[in-house]
Amino acid sequence: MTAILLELAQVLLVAFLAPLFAGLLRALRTILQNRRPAGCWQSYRDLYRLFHKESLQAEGTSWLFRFAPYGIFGAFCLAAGIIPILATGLPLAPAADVIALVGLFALARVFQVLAAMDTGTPFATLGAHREMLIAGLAEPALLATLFTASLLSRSTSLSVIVAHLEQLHFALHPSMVFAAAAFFMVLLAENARIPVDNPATHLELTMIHEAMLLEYSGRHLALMEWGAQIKLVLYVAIGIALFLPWGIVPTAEIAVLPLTVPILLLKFAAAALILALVETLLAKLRLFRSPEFMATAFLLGVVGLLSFFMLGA
Amino acid sequence: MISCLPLDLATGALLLWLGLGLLGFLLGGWPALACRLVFPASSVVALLLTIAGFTALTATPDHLQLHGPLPALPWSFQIDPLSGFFLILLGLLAFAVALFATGYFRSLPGPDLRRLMLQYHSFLLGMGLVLLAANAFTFLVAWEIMALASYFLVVTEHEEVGSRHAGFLYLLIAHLGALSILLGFVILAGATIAQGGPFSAMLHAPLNPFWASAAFLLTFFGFSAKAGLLPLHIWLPDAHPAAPAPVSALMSGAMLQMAFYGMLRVDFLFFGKLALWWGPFVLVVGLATALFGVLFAAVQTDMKRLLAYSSMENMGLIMVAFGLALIFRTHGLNALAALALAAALYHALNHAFFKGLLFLGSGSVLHGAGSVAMDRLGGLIRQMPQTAFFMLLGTLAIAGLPPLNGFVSEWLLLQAFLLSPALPQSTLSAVLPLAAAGVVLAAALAAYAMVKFYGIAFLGQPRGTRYVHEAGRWEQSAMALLSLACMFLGLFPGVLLNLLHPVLLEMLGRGFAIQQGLWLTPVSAQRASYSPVIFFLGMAIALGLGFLLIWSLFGRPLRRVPVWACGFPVRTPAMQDSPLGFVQPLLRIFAPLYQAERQADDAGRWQVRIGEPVYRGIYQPLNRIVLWLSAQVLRLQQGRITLYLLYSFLTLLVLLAIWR
Amino acid sequence: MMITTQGLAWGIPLLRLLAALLLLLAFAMLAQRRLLTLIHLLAWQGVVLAAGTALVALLTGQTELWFSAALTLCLKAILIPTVLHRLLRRLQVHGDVEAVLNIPLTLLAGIALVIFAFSLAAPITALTGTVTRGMVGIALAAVLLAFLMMITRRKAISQVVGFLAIDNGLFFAATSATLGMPMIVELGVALDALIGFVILGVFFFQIRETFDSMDLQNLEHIREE
Amino acid sequence: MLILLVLACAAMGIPLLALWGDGRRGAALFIGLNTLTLLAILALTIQVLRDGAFTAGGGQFMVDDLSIVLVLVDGVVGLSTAWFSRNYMLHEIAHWSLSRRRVRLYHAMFQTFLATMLLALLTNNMGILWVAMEGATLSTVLLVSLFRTAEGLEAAWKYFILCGVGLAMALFGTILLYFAAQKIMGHGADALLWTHLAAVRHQLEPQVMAIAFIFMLVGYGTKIGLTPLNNWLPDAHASGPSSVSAVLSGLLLNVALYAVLRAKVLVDGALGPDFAGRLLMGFGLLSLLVAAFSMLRQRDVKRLFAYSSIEHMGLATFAFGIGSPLASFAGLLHMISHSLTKSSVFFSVGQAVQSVGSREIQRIRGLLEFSPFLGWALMLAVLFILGMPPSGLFLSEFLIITSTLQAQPWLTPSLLLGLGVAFAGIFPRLQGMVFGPAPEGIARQPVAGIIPVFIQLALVIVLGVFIPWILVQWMQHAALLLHG
Repeated sequence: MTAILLELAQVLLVAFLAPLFAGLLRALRTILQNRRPAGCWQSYRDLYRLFHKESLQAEGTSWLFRFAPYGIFGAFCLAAGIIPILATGLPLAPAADVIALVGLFALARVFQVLAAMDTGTPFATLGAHREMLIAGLAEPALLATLFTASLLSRSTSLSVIVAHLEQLHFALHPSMVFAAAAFFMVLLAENARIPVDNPATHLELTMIHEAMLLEYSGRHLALMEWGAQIKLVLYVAIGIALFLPWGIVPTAEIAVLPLTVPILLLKFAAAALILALVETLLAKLRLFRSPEFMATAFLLGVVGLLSFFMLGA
Repeated sequence: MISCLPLDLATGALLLWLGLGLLGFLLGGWPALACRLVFPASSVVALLLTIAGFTALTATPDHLQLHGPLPALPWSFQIDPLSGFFLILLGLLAFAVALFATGYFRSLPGPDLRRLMLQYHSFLLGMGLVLLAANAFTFLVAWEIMALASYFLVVTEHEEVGSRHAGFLYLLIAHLGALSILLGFVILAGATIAQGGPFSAMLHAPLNPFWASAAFLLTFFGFSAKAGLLPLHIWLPDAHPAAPAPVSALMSGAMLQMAFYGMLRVDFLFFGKLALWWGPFVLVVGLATALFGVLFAAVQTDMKRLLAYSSMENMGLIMVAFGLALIFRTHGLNALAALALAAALYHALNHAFFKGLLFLGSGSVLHGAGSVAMDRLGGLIRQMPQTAFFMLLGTLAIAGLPPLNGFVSEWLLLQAFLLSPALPQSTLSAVLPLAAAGVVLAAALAAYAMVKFYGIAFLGQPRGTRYVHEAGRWEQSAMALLSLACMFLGLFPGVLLNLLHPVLLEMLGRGFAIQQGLWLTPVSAQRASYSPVIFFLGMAIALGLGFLLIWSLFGRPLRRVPVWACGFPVRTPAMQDSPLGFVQPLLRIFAPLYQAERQADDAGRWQVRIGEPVYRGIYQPLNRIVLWLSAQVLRLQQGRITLYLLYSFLTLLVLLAIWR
Repeated sequence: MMITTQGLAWGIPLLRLLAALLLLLAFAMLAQRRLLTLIHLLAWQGVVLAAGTALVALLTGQTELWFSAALTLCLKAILIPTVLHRLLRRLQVHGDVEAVLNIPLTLLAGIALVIFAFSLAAPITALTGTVTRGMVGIALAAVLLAFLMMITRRKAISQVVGFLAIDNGLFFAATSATLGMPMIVELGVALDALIGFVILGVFFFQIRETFDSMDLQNLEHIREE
Repeated sequence: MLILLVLACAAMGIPLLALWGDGRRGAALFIGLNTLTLLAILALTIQVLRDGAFTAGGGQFMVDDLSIVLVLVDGVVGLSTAWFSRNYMLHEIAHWSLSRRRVRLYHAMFQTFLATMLLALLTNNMGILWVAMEGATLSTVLLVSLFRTAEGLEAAWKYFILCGVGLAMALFGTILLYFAAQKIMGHGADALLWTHLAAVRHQLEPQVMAIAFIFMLVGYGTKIGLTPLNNWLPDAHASGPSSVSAVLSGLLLNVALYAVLRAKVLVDGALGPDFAGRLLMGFGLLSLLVAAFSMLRQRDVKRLFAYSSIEHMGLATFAFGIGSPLASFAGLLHMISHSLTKSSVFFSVGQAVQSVGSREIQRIRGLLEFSPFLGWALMLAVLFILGMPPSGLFLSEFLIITSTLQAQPWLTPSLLLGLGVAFAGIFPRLQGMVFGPAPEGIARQPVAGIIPVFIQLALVIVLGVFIPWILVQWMQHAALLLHG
């Protein structure tokens, strides 16, 4: 019973704190760029406004166009239920291991891309195929890193991995270091961050993720944005779970939860800071540099795998 | 008595198919009647075959011998769990395809129809016989019948030079393949080959390493010629599109798997001891094929060609799993081998379903929109909604996305890969995860290719097709069935895995833990678990709740408006991505592989032509060499009689001199 | 075969002499440029052949050999040469036979052939009876020489002559080496030779009327390119 | 005495046809005679069935398990050729405006040829065998040059000279054989009787026998069409009437091979199996490869299939060279299936050529469109020739390859190379002829002419699916006989 409650709690927490994380990230970035931030709660305001706006459906678009936002949102909510963020061994966790999780993200992506192609506008399709390319190269890298972790812990179930990694005293295995680097690059790419994509751009020709949303408006757009924010949080959560797992407690012992949650929040804040730093320091790559970026990530992941076998850890 | 039921049932079904073929040939005069009568009947027969397959999984293996061409050379048949599984595959696919054909060939003129019916059913017959054959001779005859029948189906539109060329290439490679399979069998069967090389005599044939490897290579060559593995795939992308859609579905979904069946039987049952390098060899070939196939699938502009290349990719994945199974088997890790093998078999069945579905769908597109050239299609989802829906399911399935079936087999495969540390050989176990990464890359690119497939053809605005009409009842029912099958295999993997158990037992002496309930835990719940149903429900609930919530809170009717398109004033279909434009990044990244050359057509538009590197690299030089040789040989015929006399004279003298 | 001792005394050397003559004639044909002479030589070969057969008949006392000797004389020494002669005149084929290979080289090749033939036949002759010692070798040599002649000549008629010369060689082998083949076989062979010769005659006229020349170049059009 | 009856049936046709062999009457007579012959042959078969091999005519004639099979094939192919030649010649006569004399010549010579074939198979005397072969050559020379075209003349001339010389060599071989036989059996008529020779074959003088066999191989090999002695074959096949090409490929080559086999048995006795076996394997493989490669550039359809005949005879020769009972069996089966199939090929090709009016493969198109029967006849016949099941050729090739891999594993690759190249050479051309749109100006031919094709192909299928037990028995005995 408690487990199910915890499950729900985690999902809702992620869902409703995701905008906050996004807002925090944006605020930090503006501060780092010596501009005045609009405050952490801006994302909530945006969503609220969008939800109350009328949403339009472009002519000649099919049911896919309308279905996609909900589908994507649903997918991410499910993911939020599976990844051990607050605690390991949640009831939903066994339903999908890391591989299935990656599959889930892929599913969401495919729906987004199809929805974009449904509109049949030049920019949307442009964004669509760029997205597919980036994803196509990012996915192997992501799985390579996850494989490193699961080879280390002889399991592909994320919560088992976390539980196992927590046991290890010295967690910074060389393989995991490489994996962490690779994972970070993938995170940037998958969440349309600089240097691969720029979430704040207004120049269609350079867009990837934004280009696919051009035809959306009102609640649909809101869902899409929200979904993206959740996705970012989820990725960060996975990163935390894999590389700084301490403080994620087994479901059994919820008692310590009040202690761990603040740690968790700290971790997220730190992640936001790092992201903001990176986005400020790096410049966006040309589109055709991004494959090289991905390739580097992939290679790092592979090196991680190899070093696991070579160094036995 | 019960025990010999499946074989009787199967042979009976095959005979019925033959009869239906002849019936169709006779009824050719009344096309409408023939269509309505023969194809549904044939689908019923397919069901019989499926039942036979199911019973065969549990029944004891069973033999049947008929008097052959020579007393010592019988026609002999057998049925065992392995053939049972593939019979199920064949039967289910043939069932759906026949339903589809009922509607699809409605409008075919009599003479063509009668030919087609005969060849179609002899094709099915050939495949069935391949699965039932119990000695080398029967097997090869069945194999060639299968090849011939499918050849005739490939050249159905024999007015086009293209399809003739495709047919020739196909039959040539198939023939060479058959010859080398024959050689392999001869080596395996040894002296018993004179009795037709009974498979029972080949079981764990004692061979010295050299001959064992020779037999392995020969059979592998022969079967991969049919499976379309690199570099023998050359016929595949031409032959599959040339055939009518139902036939393409069968060729791609079932015939390729016959090759896989052959490999399984030979490599797992006939070889007592496997050489170390076989498994890695197969795995590498498979991986290369998968990547090559998907990269070329992505850049096709013809729906059926794209699907053909994607078949290559899927065969590649199956081969990877197969190779992995071989590796584990070689090191005596039969449990792990069972997992890999299960992945392979699972994927084989999946591929039969979703590839069949997609080929049938493209057939309805051909009928409905009059073309399968993607640069003339677009926005079909509006005029043919049902077809579009089924195709969407097929696309998601083949893209390996949860909770559909394609994902399950890939998941199993990756699980098997992650067990590689169990291998004693450290280098091998270190390299295998890289192969896993390669598999993932192939899968991701496959998603790319298939999204293109669906998006370009069914979404966006029409690129020039008018007067599109939806597929007929028969077609729709067939596609619905196949997509249901995809859903089922995706949601309830446990069912199939339990069915696979006897097959694995036969091949490896052990299966893996019986799956119960909604959970898929091939090794242990700790190790890895996946529950598609819960997965699906969870997503559905989240989706539904979200929808209800948002609708109730902010629900307002949508307003239909013209597309904004960033306020761009003009908007023509040509502004969407073209089939090649969609994959332009790939063209750019893998430029050396594609050898793409751009040239302006008479309308002044740029046309990009993709080269086939294997064809240029291997087949053309080979062709040149052979032709040169023949030119040299023909110099013997100079026309001068004195010269000819000189030949005889010298022959005589040389022989006499040698003898002395 | 029983052969009387005085027969051995003078008969065998005579047979050997005839064999040598045959070989000599074969060489002469190989060396000969003019068609007419070629035909004469062929006729002489026929005579020698007949003589040889008759001699063997005399020595071994087989009556049917007398018959075949007579047959040979009529056919090979008289009938065929005369017909060829007539054909030659009828078809106005005259002038020399231009050889592919020049004569001295041809002769050298011929000598090499003879040596080869003898060395080949040596083991056989070693185990033959006294009578036919060496005959096989000579017959073989004659055959090969005639073959060589066919190869080196460029006119249809000369090839026919070569063909007939081969036939002579064979016939010599049949009679002198094996002291006569079974009668039916001899008859059959003779019959075939006759028919073949008739057909040749027909051919000449056809070739003549189609190409109005007896040169072999006209018969070298069918070829692979 | 049935042997003599068979020969009489065949022989009496010659004068009859020479007298009344023109017009429809001639054709009918021709068919009738061959029907008669076939009946006689069937009677003979039954007798052999009843009391095995036997000799007749004072041992001069002989029929055993080896010859009876080929005799049967001769009868069948002879009859179907006669049937085919009826319609075929009607058209040719009109086309070349052949005189009545010429038609009589055609029929008479054809009958002579068939008769000599039977004689060659049924005689027990190696000398008579030679005579029969020579007779066959002479008769077919006239058939090849039947149309008196420049091409025909040239082909016939080459055929005549090359085979004449070849057979001369064979005669020399025969003489040497007799020479060797004399030593044991003394001087006399029966020193050339095969049965007698076979009885004493172990005592025959090895050196003589070796030379004799070489001469016979070169001689009869010229007629089998073994490379490099095969140069007459494509020309003769191409320029003669298709009916003649059919029997050349279907019967003549077989009988020539038969002669070599008879000689092989004897020489094997004298020298052991290796000597002859190696020669046959070498020649067979060479012919197979050279012919296969020659097909890749053919423009003339009849030449194409002439080369294919060389290829198949090469394969059969190779099989006999291996020498194991299984291989010899396969070779025999291959001979039979080949002569049935190849004659069918030439029938259909003949009709196609008549319809289109050209032998160029390029010009022959769309047979399926303008005459489905013809198209399918050609398609099936050629597929069978390519060794596709369920034809007897598939079975024989299966057996040949298997026995090769057991006896001479290192030769199998070249064997497969040959088969593959042959496929690549023939098949695309077949497609071009059968498929596609039909050209203009087609002279449709009556379907009746190619009925025999389907009958013969049915027989070939029988050979591939279920061979009658008696045939199997005969061929097995023959194989053992050849094995010595």
